[in-house]
Amino acid sequence: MRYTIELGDESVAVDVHPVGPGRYRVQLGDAPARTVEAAVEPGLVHLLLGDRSLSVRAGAAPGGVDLHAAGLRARAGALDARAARLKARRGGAKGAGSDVVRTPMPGRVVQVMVAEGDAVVPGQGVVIVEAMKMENELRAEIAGVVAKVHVKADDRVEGNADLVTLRPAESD
Amino acid sequence: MRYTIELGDESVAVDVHPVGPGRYRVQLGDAPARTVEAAVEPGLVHLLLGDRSLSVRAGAAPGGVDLHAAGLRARAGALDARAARLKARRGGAKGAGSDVVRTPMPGRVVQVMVAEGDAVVPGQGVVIVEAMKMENELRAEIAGVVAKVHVKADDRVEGNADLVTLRPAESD
Amino acid sequence: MFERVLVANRGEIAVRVMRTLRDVGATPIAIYSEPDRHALHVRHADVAVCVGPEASAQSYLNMDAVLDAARRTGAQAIHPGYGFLSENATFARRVAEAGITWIGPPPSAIETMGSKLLARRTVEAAGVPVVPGVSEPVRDPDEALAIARGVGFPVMVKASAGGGGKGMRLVHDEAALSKALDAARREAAGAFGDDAVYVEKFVVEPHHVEIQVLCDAHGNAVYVGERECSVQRRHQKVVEECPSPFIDEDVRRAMGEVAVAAARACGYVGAGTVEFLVGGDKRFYFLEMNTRLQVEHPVTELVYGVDLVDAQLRIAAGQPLPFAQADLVPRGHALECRIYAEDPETYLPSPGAVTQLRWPEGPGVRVDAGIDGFSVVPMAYDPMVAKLCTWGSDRGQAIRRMRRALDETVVLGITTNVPLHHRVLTHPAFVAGRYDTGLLNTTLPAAAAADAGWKEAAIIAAALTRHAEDTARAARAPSAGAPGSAWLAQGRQRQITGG
Amino acid sequence: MFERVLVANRGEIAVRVMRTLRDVGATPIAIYSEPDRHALHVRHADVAVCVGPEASAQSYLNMDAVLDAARRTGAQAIHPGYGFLSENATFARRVAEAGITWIGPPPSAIETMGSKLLARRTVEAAGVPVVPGVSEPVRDPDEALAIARGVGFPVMVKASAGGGGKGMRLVHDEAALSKALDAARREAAGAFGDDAVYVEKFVVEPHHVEIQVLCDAHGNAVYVGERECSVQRRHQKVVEECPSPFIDEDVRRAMGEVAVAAARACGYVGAGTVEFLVGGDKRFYFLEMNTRLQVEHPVTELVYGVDLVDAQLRIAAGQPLPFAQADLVPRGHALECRIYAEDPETYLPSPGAVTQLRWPEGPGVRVDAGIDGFSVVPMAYDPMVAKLCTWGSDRGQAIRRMRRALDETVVLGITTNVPLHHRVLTHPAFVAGRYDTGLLNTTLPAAAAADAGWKEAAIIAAALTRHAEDTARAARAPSAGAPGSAWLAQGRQRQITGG
Repeated sequence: MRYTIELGDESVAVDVHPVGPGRYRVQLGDAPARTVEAAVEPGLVHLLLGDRSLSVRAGAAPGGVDLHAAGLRARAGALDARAARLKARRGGAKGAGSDVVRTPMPGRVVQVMVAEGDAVVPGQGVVIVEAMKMENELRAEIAGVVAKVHVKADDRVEGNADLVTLRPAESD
Repeated sequence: MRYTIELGDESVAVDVHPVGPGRYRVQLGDAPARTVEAAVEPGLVHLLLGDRSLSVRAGAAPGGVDLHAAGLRARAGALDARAARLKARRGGAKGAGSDVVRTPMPGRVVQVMVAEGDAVVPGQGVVIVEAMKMENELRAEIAGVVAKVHVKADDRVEGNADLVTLRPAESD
Repeated sequence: MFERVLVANRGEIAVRVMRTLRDVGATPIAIYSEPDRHALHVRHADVAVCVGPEASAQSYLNMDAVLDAARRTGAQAIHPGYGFLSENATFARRVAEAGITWIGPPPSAIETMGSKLLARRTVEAAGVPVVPGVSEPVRDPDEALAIARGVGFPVMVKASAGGGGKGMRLVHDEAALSKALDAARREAAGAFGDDAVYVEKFVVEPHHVEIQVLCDAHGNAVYVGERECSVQRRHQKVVEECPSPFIDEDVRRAMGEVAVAAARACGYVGAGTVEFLVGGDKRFYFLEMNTRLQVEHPVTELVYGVDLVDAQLRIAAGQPLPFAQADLVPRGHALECRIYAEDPETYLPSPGAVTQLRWPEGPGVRVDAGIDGFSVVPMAYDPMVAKLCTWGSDRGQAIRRMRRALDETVVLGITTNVPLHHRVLTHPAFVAGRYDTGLLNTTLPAAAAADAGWKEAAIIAAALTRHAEDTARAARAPSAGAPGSAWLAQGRQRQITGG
Repeated sequence: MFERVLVANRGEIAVRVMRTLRDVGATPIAIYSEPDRHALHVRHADVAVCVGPEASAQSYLNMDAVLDAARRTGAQAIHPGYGFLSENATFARRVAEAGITWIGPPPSAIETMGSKLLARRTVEAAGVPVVPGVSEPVRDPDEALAIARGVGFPVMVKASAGGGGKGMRLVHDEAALSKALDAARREAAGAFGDDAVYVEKFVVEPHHVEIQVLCDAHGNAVYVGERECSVQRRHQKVVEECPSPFIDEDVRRAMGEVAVAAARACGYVGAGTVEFLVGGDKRFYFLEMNTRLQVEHPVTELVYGVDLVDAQLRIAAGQPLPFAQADLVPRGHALECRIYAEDPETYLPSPGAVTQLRWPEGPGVRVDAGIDGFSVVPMAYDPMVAKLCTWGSDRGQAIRRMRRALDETVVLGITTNVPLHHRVLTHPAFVAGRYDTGLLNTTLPAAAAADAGWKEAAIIAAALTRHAEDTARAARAPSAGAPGSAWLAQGRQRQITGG
């Protein structure tokens, strides 16, 4: 089986072939295939790679797998071969910042600091959302003009909700 | 839905009807039906029964559910209505002790202390099984005569394996 | 002692108080808002009463509902924890009027210390040094500006009823003052129902050091050492330690005696904390007194070998303090890392369902958690989900044990500030014990880069997890197993097939 | 200090040693038998080497394989834990010959103290009191009978190379002697590869009290208090405490000084334990010296504020002891409950897969576990899966905290002795601190009967679990969720739909 794993900026093709109980041939990209002894349970993967012992905790996450290893955390997108091809066809290049300011967490809108037509600079606060008893200023990632404000004061918003859409200042 | 729950010597019919998110009408036997607020997850059931807060941890176990509540442990058999009827038809009366001496855990037979034809009394050791670095003497539960010895010294045995079958001394 | 005690709080502090209640043989009674009905603190209680919907004002701050719950369940006493109603004199009074013991100081002491201005006047009269340049609540931006110009920028805008960093803003220049006043007022109104704020001089390179005091109803009062709380983000404490690496034995004694004097000045009974600002010259100024248990109380417990909640219960039951000043001898060093459900870089909160959880174990580790692997962290309440403490025979061992404890900690599903703690605990200034409240504004060490081996492991783990899922889906024919097993086996569908 | 240390052990002690290795900045290296390849101790290490199949003799006791593993991974030192090769002088010698540091006493001290007979002769010569009536290994039942008649029944049959209760039998009369000899010989041969046994007088109502000693390579030696280990089943310790509720300050000092004399008599360097039998008259007799870390070492660590593994590492690295006798001041009281995978009534072992696990948290609790929620407990090794310790400012608080800790503990899948601990901790004799090694042979308090409410809760929980399974099965259409999520969601298929 071939999977495409996206970790940070990298995208790696991984071939997985079970070769015995708790034993797999694993090939990452063009590197030589290796035999791995692994315990794979919901929540834990323990790997014996040569003399190295590596434990990775895994949790379900939107669009992939939350991983925790050696005190570090990462989110991996896991695609099977077909999904990877589809995604590649659609093109995956990301811009330098989003033209939509979103709230990462649910909360209550305390204040909208911009109006449609306002010019904003990167890092400028546009909306204050209160969550977990703290006010959090959400900021523009790019320079531009406010095209649309999606919320008003006292609105309850869900995590990942759009707050403000910007028209980029210049898209070269 | 009706389930029959066996806990210790008791067997209780339980009717369960979801009446809302995390809310159930539950009726135990002939007692009046009650509304229970419950979180039901693999491994945990938390109940709000009136003002009482009751947490029960649950684990998969052969033939039922291992339960842990308030420092106490129990194994519950859970049958649906059809299985309960079948079991009732087969008859469920248990004797005062088993005529087969079994090992509850896997291990290695160290010594067989009886031979076929030997008379045994309740509590008499019949086989020694070593497991987890300790010798464990397994005992007859009833008085009788050894009908069959299933193992010999140095055998590896699985958990719940038959060691010795007895012919009860008198079955009045 | 009490047989039934209601804990008027939620999260880790409710769980922590309930543990000591069990230790003294008392039955813990929980209250909960609707979305908290299956929260960990409710599961730790034998008796639990719903006090209202999600909004704190209608549930955890709803005095009528909390008092009703206490009466209905036969509670003999109420422990308020920290936050919520813990520093509300009206509530303390109503508890007493209902014939229930209030596990906290007298309402009059809460009132005196609850108003920062009255507190300052009271302790000043008792000869306790205070921060220069403070005054009455400001009425408008102009008045604030006049005060700020008087003491000189930078200044601190603070909520009169405040605490815990809420309603607090550091202002560097005149231009920023008006906006800061608005924000502080809004936060103060939301958090305390009182938007009064005042302006004081901001001491540069300040240390936040606080003294734990205990006073019984028989006139005995002791100080139980200090806590260094200078690692702060957004004016909220992140890492605390005992003893402070900054002060010495003489300063400790002087601060302790002043703290006891401050407590006596307001007729204090119970456990309380006197907070000081300490300058680089080791001169210290009274900041405020928190008339309740502090989040960071465990570091004191670890170093002084006392249970402060147990002491609170004894004092509330009218017993004399079980120890004298001379009995309180510090041993070793303790650290606390507050685990917040928030992004370690942006400090944005991260509520949600916990999908994987593991707390550290072993020598020198103490965990006080408000969540377990079955928890959902709601967005309506404080983001602190647990406190991680370590003890060591010296500061170095406590730090190294904390790094190990953080390494062992796994929380998935929500984002936590564990990586921030890692960076603090490897910061040269922190390791050297030479830091002030500006630490988190300085450049922290970069997060340890994952070496190639770990990255490879993460990629393989993701692929194997996906593969296991595909295999399990293919095999998902109804099993012939025992009834009840399939659901439960989901919690543990073993794939360890070797051996 | 060392940078890479191999831990030649498994289970909780390997994990515990690795924690201190991380605390001193050393990389822990694990060894494992084939079925242990994904065991917790392997997951706690960065480097791990397979040393053979399941049978200990071919893996954890396989000196060649363990030494190869150490060489191959560049280990500078080997920590043997307890059990396995920890008291094997040949191995200690071979480690040193391989140019690797042995974290343990000199082979000659292991040899002297490893032979109970030689040990007794050595310490007797140093003026240490010994149990009356002991002699050479017995050759046959007749010789044993003669000795037993000489000292009078009851007598103890003990393995010469023994320890940990293995190869030990209490014999009340002549009729039982022969069978007991056979069983003890078999167990001794299996456990130690040596079937020599001897017979000694059994002291009636004895206390088992042991002294922790630490000796460095520079001639410094201290005792670190005592541990009371009289709660035993099958001659194996179950609950330990520090300090002993039975002895007083004078006896403690006398025993401590004798213990140091015993250690000096064999040229001891490292951490060791001198075990004594103490009679009702508080006279004490040398039993044996364990030339390694003890299972119950954490109670000493909690009361004396030291890390004994850290001390072992320092001593092995040639450093002087970091403390003098006068620095070792006890504070409060600590208890340890050994969590065995065994039936609490029959003591029959219970290996298997853990399906649910929760360890206690909060004030005064320390957990040293060898398993987590992903573990399988193999049948080939010792049944101890964890140690639960509590500390309290006095014995009563330590006991109450332990009861709470036991209440919070959940282990499903395997059977544990947690209920036995509950009964010990509520036993009036134990609570009063008046018990001897016969405690577990007396009638224990009945297990607390589940009240009707809890029984009802268990029944409802079983039905709701079954119902959730039926509902989940019905809904098991392939979800439109993200790839990878279904498998992981099995670990956490939430049913909390309220709020």
